[in-house]
Amino acid sequence: GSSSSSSSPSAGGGGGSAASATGSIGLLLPENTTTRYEQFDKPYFEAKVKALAPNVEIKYANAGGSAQTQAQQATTMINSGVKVLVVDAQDSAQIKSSVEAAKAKGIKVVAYDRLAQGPVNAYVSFDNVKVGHLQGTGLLSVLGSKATPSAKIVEIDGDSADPNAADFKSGFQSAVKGHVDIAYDASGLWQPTVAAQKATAAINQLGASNIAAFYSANDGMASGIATSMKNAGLSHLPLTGQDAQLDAIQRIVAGTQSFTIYKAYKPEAEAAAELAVNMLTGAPITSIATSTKVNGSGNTVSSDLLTPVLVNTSNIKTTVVQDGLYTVAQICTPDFAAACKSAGLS
Amino acid sequence: MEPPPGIDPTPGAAVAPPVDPRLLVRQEGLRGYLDEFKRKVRGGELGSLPVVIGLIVIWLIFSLKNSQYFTAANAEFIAYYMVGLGMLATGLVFVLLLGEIDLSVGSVSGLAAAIYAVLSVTHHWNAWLAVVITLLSGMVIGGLQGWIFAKIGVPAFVVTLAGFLAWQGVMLWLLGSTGTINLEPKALNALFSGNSFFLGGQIFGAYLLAIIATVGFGASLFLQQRRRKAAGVPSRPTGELIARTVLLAIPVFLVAWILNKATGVPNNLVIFLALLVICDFVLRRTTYGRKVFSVGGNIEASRRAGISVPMVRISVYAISGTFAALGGLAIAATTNAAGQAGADPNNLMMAIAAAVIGGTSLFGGRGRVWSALLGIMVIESINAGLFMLGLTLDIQYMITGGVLLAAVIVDSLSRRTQKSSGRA
Amino acid sequence: MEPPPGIDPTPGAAVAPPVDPRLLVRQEGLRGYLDEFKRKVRGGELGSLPVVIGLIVIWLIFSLKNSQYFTAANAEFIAYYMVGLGMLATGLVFVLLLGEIDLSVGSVSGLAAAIYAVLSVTHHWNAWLAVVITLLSGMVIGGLQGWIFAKIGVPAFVVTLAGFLAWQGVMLWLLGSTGTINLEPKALNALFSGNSFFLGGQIFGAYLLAIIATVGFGASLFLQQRRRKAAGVPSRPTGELIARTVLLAIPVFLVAWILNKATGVPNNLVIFLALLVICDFVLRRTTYGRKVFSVGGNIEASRRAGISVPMVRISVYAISGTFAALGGLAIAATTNAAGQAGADPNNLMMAIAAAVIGGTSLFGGRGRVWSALLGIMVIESINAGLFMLGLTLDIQYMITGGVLLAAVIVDSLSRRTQKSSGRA
Amino acid sequence: MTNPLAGSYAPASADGEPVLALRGVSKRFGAVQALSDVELEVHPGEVVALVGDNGAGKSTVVKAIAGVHPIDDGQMEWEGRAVTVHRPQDSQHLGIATVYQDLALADNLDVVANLFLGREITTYGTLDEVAMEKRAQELLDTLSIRIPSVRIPVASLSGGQRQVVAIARSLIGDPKVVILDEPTAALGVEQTAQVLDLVERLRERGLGVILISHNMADVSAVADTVAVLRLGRNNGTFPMRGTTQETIIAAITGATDNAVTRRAARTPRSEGEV
Amino acid sequence: MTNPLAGSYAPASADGEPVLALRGVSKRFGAVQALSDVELEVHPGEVVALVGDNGAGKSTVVKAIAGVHPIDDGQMEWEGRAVTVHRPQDSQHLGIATVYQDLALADNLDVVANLFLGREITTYGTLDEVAMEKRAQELLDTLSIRIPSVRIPVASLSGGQRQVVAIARSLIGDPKVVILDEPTAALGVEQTAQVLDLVERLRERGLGVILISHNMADVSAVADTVAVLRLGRNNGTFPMRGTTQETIIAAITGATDNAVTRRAARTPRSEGEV
Ligand SMILES: Nc1ncnc2c1ncn2[C@@H]1O[C@H](COP(=O)(O)OP(=O)(O)OP(=O)(O)O)[C@@H](O)[C@H]1O
Ligand SMILES: Nc1ncnc2c1ncn2[C@@H]1O[C@H](COP(=O)(O)OP(=O)(O)OP(=O)(O)O)[C@@H](O)[C@H]1O
Ligand SMILES: [Mg+2]
Ligand SMILES: [Mg+2]
Repeated sequence: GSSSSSSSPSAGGGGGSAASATGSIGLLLPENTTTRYEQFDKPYFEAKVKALAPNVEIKYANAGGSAQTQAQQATTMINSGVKVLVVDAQDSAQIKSSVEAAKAKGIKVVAYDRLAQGPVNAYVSFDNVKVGHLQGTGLLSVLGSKATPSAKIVEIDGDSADPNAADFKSGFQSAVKGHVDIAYDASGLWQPTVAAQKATAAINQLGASNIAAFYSANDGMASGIATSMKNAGLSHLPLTGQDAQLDAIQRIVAGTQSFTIYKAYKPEAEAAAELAVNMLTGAPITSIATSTKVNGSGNTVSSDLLTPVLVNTSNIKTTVVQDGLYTVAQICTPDFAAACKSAGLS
Repeated sequence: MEPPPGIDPTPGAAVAPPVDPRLLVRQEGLRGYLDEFKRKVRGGELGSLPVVIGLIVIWLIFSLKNSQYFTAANAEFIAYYMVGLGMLATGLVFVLLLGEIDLSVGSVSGLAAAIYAVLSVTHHWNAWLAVVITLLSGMVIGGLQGWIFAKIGVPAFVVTLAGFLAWQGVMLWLLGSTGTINLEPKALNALFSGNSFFLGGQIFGAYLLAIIATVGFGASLFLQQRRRKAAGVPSRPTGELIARTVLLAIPVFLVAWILNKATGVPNNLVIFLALLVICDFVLRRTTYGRKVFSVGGNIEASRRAGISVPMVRISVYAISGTFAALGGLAIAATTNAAGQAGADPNNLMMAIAAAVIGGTSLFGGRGRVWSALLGIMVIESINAGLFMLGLTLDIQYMITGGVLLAAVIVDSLSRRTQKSSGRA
Repeated sequence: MEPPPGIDPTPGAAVAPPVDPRLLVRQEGLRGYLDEFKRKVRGGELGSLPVVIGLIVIWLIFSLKNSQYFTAANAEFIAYYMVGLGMLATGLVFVLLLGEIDLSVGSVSGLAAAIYAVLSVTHHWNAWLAVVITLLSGMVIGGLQGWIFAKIGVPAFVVTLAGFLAWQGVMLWLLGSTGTINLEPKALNALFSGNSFFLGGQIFGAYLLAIIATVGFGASLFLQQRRRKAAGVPSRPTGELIARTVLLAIPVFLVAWILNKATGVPNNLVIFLALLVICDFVLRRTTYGRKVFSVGGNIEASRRAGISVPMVRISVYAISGTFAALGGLAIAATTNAAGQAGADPNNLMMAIAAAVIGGTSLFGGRGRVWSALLGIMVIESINAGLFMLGLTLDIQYMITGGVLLAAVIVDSLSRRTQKSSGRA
Repeated sequence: MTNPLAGSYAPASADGEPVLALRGVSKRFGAVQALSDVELEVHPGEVVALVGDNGAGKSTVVKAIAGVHPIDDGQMEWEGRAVTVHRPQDSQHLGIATVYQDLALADNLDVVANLFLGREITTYGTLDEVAMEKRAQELLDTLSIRIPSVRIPVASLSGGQRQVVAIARSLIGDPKVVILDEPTAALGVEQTAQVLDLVERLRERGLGVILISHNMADVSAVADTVAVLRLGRNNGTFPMRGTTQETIIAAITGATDNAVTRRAARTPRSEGEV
Repeated sequence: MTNPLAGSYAPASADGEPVLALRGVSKRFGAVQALSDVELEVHPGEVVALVGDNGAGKSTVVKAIAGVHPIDDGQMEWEGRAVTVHRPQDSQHLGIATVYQDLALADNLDVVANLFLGREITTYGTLDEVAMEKRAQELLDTLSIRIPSVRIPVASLSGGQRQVVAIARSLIGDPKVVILDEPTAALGVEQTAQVLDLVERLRERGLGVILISHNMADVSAVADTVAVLRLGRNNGTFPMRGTTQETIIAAITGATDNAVTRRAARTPRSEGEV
């Protein structure tokens, strides 16, 4: 009965090969204001599942930034009989009751990107503290000999209401503390306009000639900070970023941003897909989820923690271009053509 | 029941004919009803008709799209999840009747959940005490906003917009570093939780509720008729009363039957309906309700009639705040947690939409609390269908937005028609 | 200038004394001014006084806190960054004069930046053409919202709340996969960018602007006085005219001097000021402006006076949309990029706050475009100080929120006083 | 409800074609039939008084002519041609100036701005405040009204002062027909006399005037023709000359025995003494 | 601007203490001194007519008594005691019922709800709609007004119908003083007669009545005393009996030569003929 998608429990019966597995997997993603979820995570996940188990049905829902909606979507999926639930929680604590409800019905749960609370079976993500740390070490290496304890750094963090922002900040500071002087530290609210104004205010406050480098928690804010640096004639100073946005790659090519941190969506989505298919078929997951993490409700979860990559002029081609995130044509618009050439992109 | 003393201006003067010959009186029988119905539709007095039709259309469409839609389990889903937002919408109906708006309900509901969580979980207070404190906080918050509006004169729109931002801030601060707090199934939270049903879900329970509703409604109609006849003022014919009672009984027993097929009547729905009955009574049959309508109609007239406009305003905002807090507890019970996402701005939008879809005017002085129930049923029916279909978010937004827009346009157009035919 | 034909009702009838003896006339000289000033303050007609005082207090406080605050570089900072939001606020002044609100300006500004970026960068259109298309889009969007409000009758609050959500969605869809788009310093974007100054920042430039402003203002005052004297209607004494001109000249030349000490007058400020002068003229000296005020005062009266109320409403929302688009371009120029964060809801709040702080009433029919300038100066002065101090967010919110609240309360109280003394 | 007292139509100035005429006009508000088959004619140089009980439909007639409430049925004729009037602009363009019973003035604007609203005097496209202020002062002076200042917002005027501003408004522009809906209701004795003088001057200049009033003394002082409405229907049109007040009152109330006659019989003092 | 014609004060029913008195009341609106040192007395069973030109301050006096606009200076006395009235409630609690010139009715409520607004009849705490409807119908019948239905929203009533509803409102409750600000301005002849009858019945029942009117015939028909305001100041108080209308009009306009007398001289027709 491999062709009938409506046939049920028998499919789960131990060790059947993935190619003939049936049943359904639910994918719950948190929001759609950032393009990544619907543009990368969802298609990569679906493609991988299709490749592994062509007869498995995927149910998808996006919570649009609301934890309540996500709870209702989880209920709908549990009611509709999914076998595995892959959840990128909008609120990693609030999802707990949904995770428990799933477990009560014998549904396995994979926490995706954010570590959900409750009896979760597996977890796939990047390590946020590591991201911050990588930004720090990256900045130190760009500064090179200028990285002295008196070198003044302007730090623009993310929105403090976002718990990830605190991870980035602590990772970054653990890397640079003692090596440089963080002379100005404020939240840019993930807003380029706010970040730009705060950078200008910092320049006015500290004096343009006294600043050695700028830290931006992500690429969005870096666009604003780069403009303020340009207005103050400081374009040559180091500037960090994160997310490997197209505009950031272009700035890196043009030399107005030093590097960005690339958290590849593809390996993350594919790891989650493999975990889900293995759970559906009853295959072991230990080959994928090699480490463990303890979540907020005290459950120990087998985890697959991926490593982020620092992208600068030297490896654009081998990272974002190779992964199909952007084409060279997209990056090298006429305005960046010259810079591209000298950076060896063509 | 004694009439007020007053001055009797009777002596002398011929009594004018009591009825104006220009008033187009209704014919007897069915034909008269149809004529009047046509006239009302043309005049824009649509009542709940568009919503009810809309609801049926929505159910039909989703049933065609998805075989799982027209099931008892899904009815249970709708009945359960609509309550939280429905409570926010109920509070908003009071505010809309004043012709004002309360943009803070979403934030207040989030804050209330946080207050309850902090008191009962973090500080281990008695759960019922925590509930009382939470509802009081909602009342005080609403009352404070009402006070700034009524006494200082800052437009309600601005006060509650500030509240929208500020209470969210207070909530974040309360939840502090821990972020979301998971709740324990105690007190009101247990009643609101997804597996608490009236009389433990016994079949008897649902029908008991249906009987109470039908008998209560019918009895009040006949009582009123008798009193009007006794006093010699115009009253409705008996046939109409029977028809009305039957028209209520049909959906009520249908719902009871369907919910019984699933797990029974959720307790949160029972509480919600009880509150609606109380609010309806307060608005239509007490002097307080009359004051709310009159302030919504003409502030200066109310003031000159000796009504304390500030008190009405403050109390209405306090009611709205209390319902927001109650709704916040109900919403928190659906996820068993109070978190930063509690103050979801969408909740505000949906609650306003529910009230307006249900037929309460944005222009003040016209509406009923039942519109909160009708409107939220529409919204939750759409949600349930969209969740099942697994559509992308933009399409979901488009559909929900489209329904909201349609509702508001119907409200506005019917008001315009009414105005041009002299009813508003 | 010919008087309308009309009917001359003159023949017969004794001419009543033209002035009412109960009108408390102002005494001559300084004493008269002081008396009138006291009366106005008591009557709540405060004008720009509270803002100006507030601005000075803010500057003093921050200067005490931070030695870098009272510098030419910081003045330049304020002058440059206030322009984008100031433009949003200018458009909002028109809407507020109607007694309505436009909640969509933040989203429209974000969308406009996205449209410009996609056209000029992604599709390589001519930059000026892209600017024109962008502004037209803003106009059409605003006009569309105005149309739904004016013609269908959906409350403006609801229409623009829907726009607030919808245009943000359109923006996300436009930016699509690439997310943020870097802009190139071309066309208007070059003029709006942070290193473009009037006459290239020459010292001469700033003083030229100051002279134009002072002479223009003084000349118009004297011209008016002459015309009124010639026609025999009451006019202001020459002393007052001189005093007013001097009162304008002092701050204008001071600002010119300070900005010259830094890098000159930012071009975006010059454009902003020019637009303010034009808008002020349109509102105060044309029939269109008169219509805006009259619709803001009494819709039915305007309609009966033959004014097409829908046209006024649609055009005002189109103006607001155009200014939102222009403001969006100005904001995008400060970061040289159009991104998903463009539709920041805070922009909306700040723009409303600016208009109200500057003295435009939320109740319609009262206000001037200059309030956008004054209000945004207050907000940006606070921002500059807070950013320098690098305070935590909650404190920033509290301070900004407190100033907004104070402004709104002053507006409401002064309106109340005015009402009770019969001025509103 | 035919009235035996209703006279047949006889225009006071029968110089041919009426400038404005209503033919069989009906208007319904929800469940109320406010006007049924109403006929009305106004000739140039004629003052037609439109009288009737409260709620008879007089203001509804005015609003129908002025385009505030479009009519359901029937026809409006202007100088012999059938016209449709949907909006206030339409009637203004024909040359009809209207003073409404429920005056509508923009409270936030000053007296000058209200007087010229929609018809501002401009020079080179900009408002000519000086010319408007001058003319406003002149207009108000001739109507004997004392207003603290023409630059005061209308919100701060008394009921009568507002009424006079509204009347003055109707004289700006160059109307051919002026409609006054209870113009003197809020006015003092002196102002009332001025308005009646004004109506006579309008007649002398050949304008058609429709005057609505409950005051029989005013009506008989200036009207040429009296049209009576009763419960939304015509109840007779009388030439003023040769018709007694009693006849008109009987047509208004629908009976010769009414509260007015009873009161008159009971209280002789109101005639005598003063 | 003292008036040589102003008579000295002589209450019509000099039976001791007035029920309501104003002593030296002043009120200022912005730059306008609307009232200066106004004195007014009403005795039980007395009808005081308050007359004056447009903008004289009559409505301001009413609103001051009713607590709509609190007074700046001076004193209000109620049955001999000084009282302060800040809000409409205060004056209602004293026993003052007021009909305002700018009527204020809640347009969305029906006639019954408006009549009883703020004084609803209740049984066991719930509204007794039946009793209210019955009483409303009775009240309106005695005032000779035809209203399509007492359950119709007030928005759809004519000017005069609204006026009558407002007058009927003042009769609910048990006032000791009734203030009527131009109650008959919008009324038809029959309704006016009924209202005048009503005023007389109120007097017979021992209530104090303040009647504001521009209509000298009405004033002379029912008033016992006439108080004249001119430009915000008292300009004489006259007993009705023995004072001619000319005297009063002269006090109102401030001169014997005014538009009224001129008009009277010019147009004999207004007296004769009809
Ligand atoms: N906007 C409206 N909506 C509904 N009914 C209305 C409306 N305007 C008037 N009516 C009804 O139409 C009838 C006629 O009203 P109208 O205002 O024309 O009377 P009127 O003759 O002007 O009376 P008055 O002398 O009192 O001003 C009334 O019965 C009133 O109830
Ligand atoms: N709310 C107000 N604000 C400012 N001025 C006012 C206000 N109300 C009245 N006034 C002024 O006070 C004066 C007296 O007004 P009031 O309404 O008392 O006159 P009135 O005697 O009732 O006149 P009318 O016979 O026209 O009704 C007028 O000059 C008017 O301009
Ligand atoms: Mg009328
Ligand atoms: Mg008055």
